[in-house]
Amino acid sequence: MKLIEDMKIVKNCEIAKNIYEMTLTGDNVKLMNQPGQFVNIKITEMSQLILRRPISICEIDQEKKQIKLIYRIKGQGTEILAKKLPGEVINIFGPLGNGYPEYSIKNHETALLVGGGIGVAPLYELAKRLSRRKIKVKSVLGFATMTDVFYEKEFSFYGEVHVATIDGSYNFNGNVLDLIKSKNLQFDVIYGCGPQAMLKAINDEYINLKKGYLSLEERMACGIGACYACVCDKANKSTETVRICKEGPVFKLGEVEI
Amino acid sequence: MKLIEDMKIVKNCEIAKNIYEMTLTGDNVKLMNQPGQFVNIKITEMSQLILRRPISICEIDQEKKQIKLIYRIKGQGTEILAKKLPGEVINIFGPLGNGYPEYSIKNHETALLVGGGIGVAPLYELAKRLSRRKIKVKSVLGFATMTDVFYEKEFSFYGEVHVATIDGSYNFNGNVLDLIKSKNLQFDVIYGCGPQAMLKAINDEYINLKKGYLSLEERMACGIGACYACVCDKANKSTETVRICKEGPVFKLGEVEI
Amino acid sequence: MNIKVELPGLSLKNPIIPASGCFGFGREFAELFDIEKLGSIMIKATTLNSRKGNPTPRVAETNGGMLNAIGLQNPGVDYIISTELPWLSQFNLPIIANVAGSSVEEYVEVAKHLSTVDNVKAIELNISCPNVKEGGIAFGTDCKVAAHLTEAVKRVSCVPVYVKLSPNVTDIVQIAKAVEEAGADGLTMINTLIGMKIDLATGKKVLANGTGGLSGPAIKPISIRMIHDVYKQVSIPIIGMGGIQNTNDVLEYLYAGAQAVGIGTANFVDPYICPNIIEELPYVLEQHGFKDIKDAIGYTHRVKLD
Amino acid sequence: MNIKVELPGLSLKNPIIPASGCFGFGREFAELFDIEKLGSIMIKATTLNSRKGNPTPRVAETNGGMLNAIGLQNPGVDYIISTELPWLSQFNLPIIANVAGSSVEEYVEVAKHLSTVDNVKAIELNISCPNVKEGGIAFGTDCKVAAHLTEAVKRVSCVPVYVKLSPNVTDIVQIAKAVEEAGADGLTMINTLIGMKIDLATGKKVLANGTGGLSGPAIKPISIRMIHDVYKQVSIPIIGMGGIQNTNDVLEYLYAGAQAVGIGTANFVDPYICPNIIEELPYVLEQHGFKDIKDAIGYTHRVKLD
Ligand SMILES: Cc1cc2nc3c(=O)[nH]c(=O)nc-3n(C[C@H](O)[C@H](O)[C@H](O)COP(=O)(O)OP(=O)(O)OC[C@H]3O[C@@H](n4cnc5c(N)ncnc54)[C@H](O)[C@@H]3O)c2cc1C
Ligand SMILES: Cc1cc2nc3c(=O)[nH]c(=O)nc-3n(C[C@H](O)[C@H](O)[C@H](O)COP(=O)(O)OP(=O)(O)OC[C@H]3O[C@@H](n4cnc5c(N)ncnc54)[C@H](O)[C@@H]3O)c2cc1C
Ligand SMILES: Cc1cc2nc3c(=O)[nH]c(=O)nc-3n(C[C@H](O)[C@H](O)[C@H](O)COP(=O)(O)O)c2cc1C
Ligand SMILES: Cc1cc2nc3c(=O)[nH]c(=O)nc-3n(C[C@H](O)[C@H](O)[C@H](O)COP(=O)(O)O)c2cc1C
Ligand code: FES
Ligand code: FES
Repeated sequence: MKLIEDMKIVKNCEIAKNIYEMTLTGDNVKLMNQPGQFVNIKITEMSQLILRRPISICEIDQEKKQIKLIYRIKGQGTEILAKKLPGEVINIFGPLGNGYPEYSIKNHETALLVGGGIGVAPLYELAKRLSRRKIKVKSVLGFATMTDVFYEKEFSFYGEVHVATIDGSYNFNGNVLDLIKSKNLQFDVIYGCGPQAMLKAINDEYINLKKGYLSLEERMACGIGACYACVCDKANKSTETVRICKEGPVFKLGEVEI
Repeated sequence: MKLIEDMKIVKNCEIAKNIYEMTLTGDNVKLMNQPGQFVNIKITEMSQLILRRPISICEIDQEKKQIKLIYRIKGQGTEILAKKLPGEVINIFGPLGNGYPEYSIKNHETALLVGGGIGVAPLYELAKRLSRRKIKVKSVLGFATMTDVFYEKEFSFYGEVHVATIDGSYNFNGNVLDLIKSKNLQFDVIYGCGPQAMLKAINDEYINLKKGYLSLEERMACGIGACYACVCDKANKSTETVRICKEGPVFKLGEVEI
Repeated sequence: MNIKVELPGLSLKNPIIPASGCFGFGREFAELFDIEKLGSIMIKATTLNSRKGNPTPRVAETNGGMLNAIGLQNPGVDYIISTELPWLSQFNLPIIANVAGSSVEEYVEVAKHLSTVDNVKAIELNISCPNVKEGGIAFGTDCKVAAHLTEAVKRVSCVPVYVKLSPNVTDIVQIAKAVEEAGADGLTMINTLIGMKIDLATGKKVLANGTGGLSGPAIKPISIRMIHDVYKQVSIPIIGMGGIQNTNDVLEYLYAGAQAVGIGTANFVDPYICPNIIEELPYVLEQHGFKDIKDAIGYTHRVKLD
Repeated sequence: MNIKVELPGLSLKNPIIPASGCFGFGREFAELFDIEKLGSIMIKATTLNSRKGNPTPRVAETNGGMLNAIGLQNPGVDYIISTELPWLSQFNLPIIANVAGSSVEEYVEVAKHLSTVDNVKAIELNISCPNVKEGGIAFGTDCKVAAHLTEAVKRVSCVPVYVKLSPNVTDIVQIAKAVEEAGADGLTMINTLIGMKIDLATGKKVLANGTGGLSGPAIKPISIRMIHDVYKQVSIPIIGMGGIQNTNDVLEYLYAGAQAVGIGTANFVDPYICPNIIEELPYVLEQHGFKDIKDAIGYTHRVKLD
C-alpha cells in the first residue's frame, strides 16, 4: 500500500479568522492511528509551489474513513488550499513522523494539553483518545486575539478548557504559561504544540519537574528523514541532531534544544 | 480600454478528434472586427506554462459579445485549455495582428479559401463576411484523415465546400492543392492558412498568377512585435524581416519567404 | 511615499524599467498604456550596422522561464538615432541605451553616437548576450576584457555607463569589481543564463540557434544572490533584474541591494505589468513599514539577525 | 526494451539513480518501495569526520525549484562504512558513494576507504557543493584544482571515479576536459546553482546559511545545455541530473548525452517518482521509436537537421 493518496475533500471551511478546517476521506486513513502525526500535502500542480506542505492531523475517524486538518492561511500554499472545494482531491503523503505516545500517561494521571495558535490542532485527537481512556484532560488554548480562537467547545467535550489571549480580548489575558500559573493548574504530563517561544518556555519551566511532550516545526522538504532539512540539536549534545520529520515532530520534554 | 480581459467561457467542446471549439464572451469582443486576427491566451497561472498561447479568432458575434476559437490539443497548454469548463474565465490578450483584408476582393470576384488542419479556423469569419457581401466563396478544407474533419457543414452555409484527406479516408484523396487542380477550381483571390508546407506550395503555385493572402505561424513570446521572436524574411530581401505577430499573421502572396 | 530614485545620469520617477530586448523601442507598448509612466526604458540592443539576428524558432518555454535566442536583431545605430530615439523623445522619459558589438571598436562607436542623443541618459553595455557567435558574452566573462571595454567606452561616452553583467561566470563579484575600477558608473544584472531545450518528438533542439538565454522567475534566486554579493563589494549602484513578476519581487530586489529594477519576460506574460507594479509599489513599501524607497534599498544588508 | 546501461564500474539494470543528498542512505525510501528496483543509489555526501551541517532553516522554495543549504551533514566515513553500507548490502544494488571534503587529503582519505567497500561500485567526487564555507565548490571552479584532486583520488580509489561538476562556472567544458585528462572515469552533472531568497516580512535571508543550492525543474535547461556541450567534447560517460520530474525529462537528458540520470528534488515532490519512472521508461522509449536505450543516448547529436 502506498503512503500517498489522492484524498477527497469532504468539507473545507473557515472556523476562525484565516483558520480553516478541512475534512478529507480516503483509504489511507486506516494507516493513521496516532495523535500528533502529520501529512505532507501537494497542494497544487503549479510549479511555483513545488514543495509539499506539512500539516498536522487534527482528528481521525476510522469509521467514516475521514481525517480533519486545521490550517492557517500563511502564504500562497495555504491560500490555495483554502479555496479548494468539497469533491476535489488533493495528494496526501502520510501519516508521517511520530506523534504523542498515547500510553505515556497512566490511567489515573492528569494530562495538560497546551496549544498555541494553530498548534491547538494536533492536540485534539490526543484529547479524544486520552479521555476515551478516562484520563483527566485539561486543555489550555492560547491565541493572539479573540478572532483567532477556535475549538474551545470541541476540547470541552473532553475536559476543562482554558483560553488565553495575548491581548486579553477573550477570557484570560496573557500567554498560556501565565494562565497555567495564575490558575495554578495541576497535572502530571504536559503535551504542547505551538510557536517555538511557547515550546521553549514550557520546556524551560517543566524540564525537571514534569513528564511532557512537545511537537516541533521546521521547514521541510522530504518529510521522511531523507534530506536532513529539518534537524534540530539534541539537548546537551551539540554534535547530535534529530530530524523533526522522522524522529519527531513530537519529542520528550528536555530531549531536544529548542 | 485594456486589450486584455478575463473572458468567460460559454462553451468548450470537442468537435473532431482532439479538436476543440471554445466560445468566449467579454467586452473586448467589440474590439475584434477583422477575420484572421489572433488572441494570446494565458492558459493557466502555473509557472511551468509561462508564455501565452496564440490562437486565431475563428468567429466573431458582436451581438452576443462572443468569439469562437478552434484549437487542437498539441501540448500541455492546449490540453489544459480543453479541460476548462463553461463559467470559468481565461485571460485573453487581443485582438492582435493584422488579419485578412476584407476589401481585398471585389464584389463580383470569387474567393478561394484554403485551410489545412487547424488552419481552417481563421478562414471561417472570413467566409462569413465575404458571403455577406455576396462574394462567391469556395472553400477547400484539407485534413490528414477523416476523424480530423471539422466545419465542413459550417463552411457550406457560405458557398461550395471541398474536403480533401491525405489518406483518402474522406472525400478527395490528396492534399488541398491536388484537389484544387484536379477539380479545376476557378477563383480570383486565394486565402490560405495551414501548415507551412501547404502555404509554401500555394505561394509557389500562385505567386505570379493570383492575388492572395496567407496566414503564417511562428513561436511567439510577446505577440505584439516587441520581442522579435516571430520574424520571417521578406521575399527577395534577405536583410529585411517582418514580425508575424505584428505585421502579420496574414501576408500577401509573395510578400514573405515561406 | 517617495519612489523616486536618483542614479548616475538618471532621475527616475520610479524604479521600474522595462529590460532591454523585452520592450523593443517602446512603440508597441505605447499602444497599450502611457509609457511616460515608466521610470525609464532600456531599449533593444543596438549594434553598428543592422543585424538580422538568428533563425527561428527563437523562443522556447521552460519550467518557470523561457529561452530566447533573438541574436541582437536591430536596425543599427543610425536608424535608431534617426528614427527610434526621436520618436521616444516625445515622452518625458530618460532612455537607457543598450549597446552591443562584436569588437571593442564597435561598442565604442555605437556608444559614442548614442550617448550624444538628447534623451539617452545612460549607456547599458551589453557584455553578456549569450546569443551571438562572436562578441556578446565573450566580453562579460573575463575581468580584463570587461574592464578594457568599459574603459574604452567610458572614454567616449557623454553619459554614464552601466555595465550589464553575465551570470554565466564563476565569480561575478570579480567582474563587477573590475568594471567598477575601469570606471563603470553602475551595473545592471543579470542577463540570461545559457540554456537549451530539446524537442522530444524530433530529438532536435527547439531553438534554431541551439542554445538560448534563460530568463523568467526560474532565475530569480540566482540573480538575487549575485546582486546581494556584488552589493557588498562594490559601491556603484545596481539595477537588478531576472524573473520579476510582481511588486513583491521588486521589493526582494530592493532588499538585496538593487536601486532600480528591469522587467523583462514578465512583459510578455502581462503587457500591463510595468504600470501595474508602478501603481502598487508605494502601497507595498508602506505595508512593509517604509517611508521612502531609499530605506528599502539594501535592507537585507542592514537588518539585524537575531 | 533494453534499459540496462553499462558504465565504468556500474552495471545498471536501469539508468535511474536517486541523486546524492536527496535519498539519504536509502533507509527512508526503503520503507516506501523496493529500492532494489533502482539502477543505483548516490548516497549522501561523506566526509572524514561526522559533520553537523548548517543551522536551520536549510531549505526554501523558489519558482520551479528549491534552495538547500544542508551543509554536508553526515555521520562520517567510519559510521557509513560500518553501518550504512552494510545495511545497503542486503540489496542487489551497486552504490555510488558521494565524497566530500575540505582538503585534498580529506577527499583522498574518504575515497580510499569507501572504495574498498564491496557494494561501492563507484566514487562520485563532490567538488561542487555550494553550501560549505571551505572546500566543496572551491574544488570545482578551477581546472587545475579539479584536475589535481581527481588525480589524487584516482591514485587511491579501487573503483571508477566520477566527478560531479558545478554549474557555477564560466566554462564547464574546460573543467570537464581537465578532470577527464586527470583520469576521471565519468562525470555527473550538474550540482546546484548558488541562489538566495529573502523573506519579505523580515528582510532576512530565508536560509540561515544565506545562500543555498538551487535545484529542481527551474535549472533543467541549464543542465541540458551543459551536458550537451560537455558530451561533444569529452569521451567519458555522463550521468545527468537537474530538475528531472518525469520520464520525458529523462528522455531529454538521454538525448542531450547522459547515459544515466540522477533524480534529486523530485523525490521530495513524489517519493515514488523513481520506481514510477523506471516502470514508464521502456514505454516512453518505445513510443519514440527506440529499440534499445543506447539508441536514445546522445540522439540529439546524431539527428539530422533539415
Ligand atoms: C510537522 C509540521 C506540522 C504542521 N502542522 C500545521 C498545522 O496543523 N496547521 C497549520 O496551519 N500549519 C502547520 N504547519 C505549518 C505549515 O506547514 C506552514 O504554515 C505551511 O507550510 C505554509 O505554507 P504556505 O505556502 O502557506 O506559506 P509560505 O510561507 O508561502 O511557504 C513557503 C515555504 O515555507 C514553508 N513554511 C512556511 N512556514 C512554515 C512553518 N511554520 N513550518 C514549516 N514550514 C514552513 C512551506 O512549507 C513552504 O515550503 C506545520 C508544520 C510542520 C513542520
Ligand atoms: C498566430 C497564430 C495563430 C494560431 N492559431 C491557432 C488556432 O487557431 N488553433 C490552434 O490549435 N493553434 C493555433 N496556433 C498554434 C498554437 O499557438 C499552438 O498549437 C499552441 O501554442 C501549442 O501550445 P501547447 O502548450 O499545447 O503546446 P506545447 O508544444 O507544449 O507548447 C510549448 C510552446 O511552444 C509554442 N508552440 C507550440 N507549437 C506552436 C505553433 N505551432 N505555433 C506557435 N507556437 C507554438 C507554444 O505557444 C508554447 O510556447 C496558432 C499559432 C500562431 C502563431
Ligand atoms: C526576448 C528577450 C530578448 C532580450 N534581449 C536583450 C538585449 O537585446 N540586450 C540585453 O542586454 N538583454 C536582453 N535580454 C535580457 C533581459 O534584458 C533581462 O536581462 C533578462 O531577460 C532577465 O530578466 P527577466 O527574467 O525579467 O526577463 C533579453 C531577454 C529576452 C527574454
Ligand atoms: C536537499 C539536497 C541535498 C543535496 N545534497 C547533496 C550532496 O550531499 N552531495 C551532492 O553531490 N549533491 C547534493 N545535492 C545536489 C543533488 O544531488 C543534485 O545534483 C541537484 O539537486 C540537481 O538535481 P535535482 O534538480 O533533481 O534536485 C543535494 C540536493 C538537494 C536538493
Ligand atoms: S524534511 Fe527531509 S529530513 Fe526532515
Ligand atoms: S512574438 Fe514578440 S515580436 Fe512577435
